[in-house]
Amino acid sequence: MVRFENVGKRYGHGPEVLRDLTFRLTPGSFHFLTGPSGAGKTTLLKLMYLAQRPSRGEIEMFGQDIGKTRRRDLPPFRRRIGVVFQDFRLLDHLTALENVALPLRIAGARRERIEAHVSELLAWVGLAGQINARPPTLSDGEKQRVAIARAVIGRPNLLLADEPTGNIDLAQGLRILHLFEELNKIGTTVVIATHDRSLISTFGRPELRLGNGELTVHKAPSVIVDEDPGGDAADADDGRSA
Amino acid sequence: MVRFENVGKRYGHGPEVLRDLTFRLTPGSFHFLTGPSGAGKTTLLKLMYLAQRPSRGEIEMFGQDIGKTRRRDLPPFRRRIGVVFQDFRLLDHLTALENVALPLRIAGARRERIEAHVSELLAWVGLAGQINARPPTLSDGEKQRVAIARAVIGRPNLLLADEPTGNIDLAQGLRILHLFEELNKIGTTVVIATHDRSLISTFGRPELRLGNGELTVHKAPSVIVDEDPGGDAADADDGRSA
Amino acid sequence: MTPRRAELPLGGDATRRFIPLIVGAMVYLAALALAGTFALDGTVQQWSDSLRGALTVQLPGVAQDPEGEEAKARIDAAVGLLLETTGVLSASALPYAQSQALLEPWLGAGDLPADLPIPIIVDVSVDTGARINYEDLGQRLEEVVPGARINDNGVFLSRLVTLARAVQLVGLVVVFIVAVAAVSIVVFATRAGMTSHRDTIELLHLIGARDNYIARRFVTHALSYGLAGGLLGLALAVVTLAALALAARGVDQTLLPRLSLDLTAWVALLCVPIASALIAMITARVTVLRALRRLP
Amino acid sequence: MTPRRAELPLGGDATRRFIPLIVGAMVYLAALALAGTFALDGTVQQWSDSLRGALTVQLPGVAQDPEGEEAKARIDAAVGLLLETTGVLSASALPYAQSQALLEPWLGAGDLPADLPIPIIVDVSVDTGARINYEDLGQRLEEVVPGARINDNGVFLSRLVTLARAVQLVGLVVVFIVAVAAVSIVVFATRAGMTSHRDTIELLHLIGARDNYIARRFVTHALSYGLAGGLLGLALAVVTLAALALAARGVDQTLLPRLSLDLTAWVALLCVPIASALIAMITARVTVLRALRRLP
Ligand SMILES: Nc1ncnc2c1ncn2[C@@H]1O[C@H](COP(=O)(O)OP(=O)(O)OP(=O)(O)O)[C@@H](O)[C@H]1O
Ligand SMILES: Nc1ncnc2c1ncn2[C@@H]1O[C@H](COP(=O)(O)OP(=O)(O)OP(=O)(O)O)[C@@H](O)[C@H]1O
Ligand SMILES: [Mg+2]
Ligand SMILES: [Mg+2]
Repeated sequence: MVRFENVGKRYGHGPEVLRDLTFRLTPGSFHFLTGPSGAGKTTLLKLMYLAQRPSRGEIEMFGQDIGKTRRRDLPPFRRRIGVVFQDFRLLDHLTALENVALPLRIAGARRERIEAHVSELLAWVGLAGQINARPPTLSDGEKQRVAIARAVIGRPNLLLADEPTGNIDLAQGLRILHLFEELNKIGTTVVIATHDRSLISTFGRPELRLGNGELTVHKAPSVIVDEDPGGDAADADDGRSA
Repeated sequence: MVRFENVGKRYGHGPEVLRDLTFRLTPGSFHFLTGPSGAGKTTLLKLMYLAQRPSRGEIEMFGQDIGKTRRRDLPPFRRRIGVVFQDFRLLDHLTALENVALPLRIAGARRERIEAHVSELLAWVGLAGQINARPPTLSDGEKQRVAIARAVIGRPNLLLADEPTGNIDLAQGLRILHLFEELNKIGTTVVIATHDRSLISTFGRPELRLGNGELTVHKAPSVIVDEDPGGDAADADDGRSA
Repeated sequence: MTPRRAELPLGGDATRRFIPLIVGAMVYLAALALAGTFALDGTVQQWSDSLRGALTVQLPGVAQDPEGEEAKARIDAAVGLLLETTGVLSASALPYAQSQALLEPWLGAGDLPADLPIPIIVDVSVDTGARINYEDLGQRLEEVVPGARINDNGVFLSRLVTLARAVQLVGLVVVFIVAVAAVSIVVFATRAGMTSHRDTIELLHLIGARDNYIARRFVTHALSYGLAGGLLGLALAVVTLAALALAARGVDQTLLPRLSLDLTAWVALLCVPIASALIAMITARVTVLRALRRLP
Repeated sequence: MTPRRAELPLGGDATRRFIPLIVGAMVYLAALALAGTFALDGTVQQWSDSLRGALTVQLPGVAQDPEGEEAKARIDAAVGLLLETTGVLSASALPYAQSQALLEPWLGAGDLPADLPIPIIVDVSVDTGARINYEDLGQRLEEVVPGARINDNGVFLSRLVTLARAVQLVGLVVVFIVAVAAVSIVVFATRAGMTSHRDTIELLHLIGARDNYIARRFVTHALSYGLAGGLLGLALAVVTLAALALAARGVDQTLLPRLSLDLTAWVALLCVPIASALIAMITARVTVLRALRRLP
């Protein structure tokens, strides 16, 4: 699903934010990503959702070496990844429904199918009454839930969430995490960056911990930190990879 | 300092988000503002930092009826209020230092005085190494701390913070809250909207709780919820009001 | 110490490069149109002046007795008719010697044979405003003096004046349209600047900046590109006009516009970039302040 | 069911109102300049054609024997000299009857007295490209045939052609500058649109939209305002040209440009809005795709 090998990332001429990351995420795994502020959690997620290219090393997504993939072949990969951005990134001129429907629209789905599906999901995250509201008229917690709905609507193979519960209270946060677990059960690989220790302890999932640019794994049944970079990675491949 | 009387707020033709709020904040008080997502916390803060006008009722800030104040007389009031916005609102083209210096610059302070003062504060929030970094190159926790520094740099009479620790871990969150307490000790009135119950329990300050558009106070030695709107409000006035 | 950087980085990329260019183009076009209008003005004045004497009527001459009774009778009949016509201010025959002189280019100087019927030329001055029906007049003249002909040079010239005035009007329309376009561009650039810096503007407003403080940046920015574009456009226009003046050397004659501009015209041209700078500045200020007033 | 709304709401306020206006102004100016250039073209052609026969040399006539030996000698001397001059293509004297006819407007039809020295007219055709020194030629002619004069109508006309060509060149420069301004405007509008929707564009990119998908909105938007502005400008231009044609009625003569345009000119004018739409479209597409290529 995801394989990093000796990946390093620096911005411009700055210091390396991430150093020699080598790990694999097997399909259907569920991880928390933690680390102090500025440790590189968002940077790592950006590498995974193809918003940044690594400075060095090799990243394999869905069985394909991203470094060797041409720019115009990347969009199909991006469509298989759902992202909850730390700053939501909703489109202010579209309604909540239209925002959530966006990934389906870009993938060219039929409109009728979209509508029902999207409404249902918005109801699930507690926004049944705000289907036609625009983001500027939503509270931050509401925005965050719209962003979450948009990330999961396309049943992505990989779900990346950056601090998805930073603006909502614990009860609602748990509800969202249960939604992620449901997705995970039907095969989606999930990575959630968070500061919220109570969330981590409640769900008891393995934790990828970033610190000083390096990654350590805690309680990690489904992640393999690969000390031997030459190891066979085929077992980590997603059967559905294009 | 702050006095609300029968204040109601609705957006456009929507329902009333806030209903009949009547309360006073005495100078030098310290409150948490809580309530479920969408309860109106941000809306209440916006009324206080003069980004929204109430639909009805009367708001008095620094001893002056805001509803009767002309638009062009508002800027001096705004300069006495420090705000940590939920979405940071940093200027991407300015460095961290320049961002933090902005309130001083607008108030027309001398440049030399600004520099030293700002660098010191940035060091305090743990950003000594990122004084000349621009917001797009900062992690979200770092951005949040720049936003906090900008809110407190002018030693405001009133400090309003909207979820100021949503993107930083508990240790750093506590550090920030201690900074707020320091300011509070030298006279700043503080209101902090947050979901983080561990923060609230650690600091044991009174809690303004919003729900169904109404405000209730819990453990509130320094706030007076005024059941009798005709009550004398003079005692709540800030001595320094312009 | 870092240099003091602007809160509103308006000189960004697109504005810095394109707006002065566009404003320059507008100023160039306005300057050319103005110059054309001014150049025509001098000529039209000249034409109008010469129009007063340009209408001539030609009567058949009397061969052996060019200044006798017969010739006088013809002159009196024609002049009488002409003076009755509304729009005709005066009419009088040229002395014989002058009519003779008019033939010199054709027949050479020297004694003409006495049996040559030198035509009689009647000089008519008309009110340039009056719309005289020349065909009708010609017929009536033919009735009183058979063989009389109206020399329609004046008719031609009066129509030419109408046309030149129309061209001048088009020149002014062009100046007006260019001004409208320039204002639109400034409004658009200012709005675009405000849109792309809406977050910055809102923040500055929220932390207590006055409208004037925010508007000032937009205004100085507009002033600078208005002036830069204006000077660019004027420089181009001056080059073009100089080239035209060079090409026109030697053509400065009867019919064609004098292409050398007088002082007024040059002063007007110099005003164009100043006008563009002022227009840009004022437009930007109005646009920004109006938009800011929407904030609480 | 809500209607399908665009992800990129480009028709926002400022663009919707101002850009078509500005593009319209550009198209108007380009159309006028083009029309002027075309109108001049016809006239210049006419002038150039007439230039070939427009140079005439006038020799003093022989009074009693206009077609005798003496006249022949003068003609031969003058024609010989002319044919030796570089730039002169041909030279021949008009028959006596034709020279006589030329005087009719002045002297009326009818028998002229035999002792009138009707001048001899030599028709000269010159290479319009050659720069003939007419003063020098005049002096040399005077030497071989005393009293010979060059009719400098042709000189005047050839300078007029130079001037007209210069004006046409300015017309083309104007069209070019207007085109540059129009392209700048489109680039600026597109950039401004991209800046104010940078977040939207980045998001669309991140969730897997292709560059073409994003560019398409900008392209159709540019096409629409390019076309709208183009039609507006063309309509204005047609009205202006019609007004000018009205004013020019009756002036359509020898020297002045024919202001009625021919078919080619009309077709060219109709192409202007199409060109503006295409320019807008292509410029927008190039601008957007180039900017998008910077995203990973
Ligand atoms: N575009 C960039 N250019 C330069 N430096 C950057 C850029 N983005 C991030 N950084 C730096 O890289 C480091 C890691 O940033 P990142 O956003 O990945 O941290 P994070 O773990 O997500 O932190 P947080 O919990 O605060 O969101 C930070 O020190 C930050 O300043
Ligand atoms: N500009 C607006 N126009 C219309 N409705 C709005 C606007 N801003 C907020 N609302 C609505 O008002 C309600 C309260 O919003 P507010 O942002 O004050 O909530 P909050 O308590 O801050 O929530 P959160 O904890 O999620 O930030 C929400 O239901 C929201 O949809
Ligand atoms: Mg982060
Ligand atoms: Mg809020």
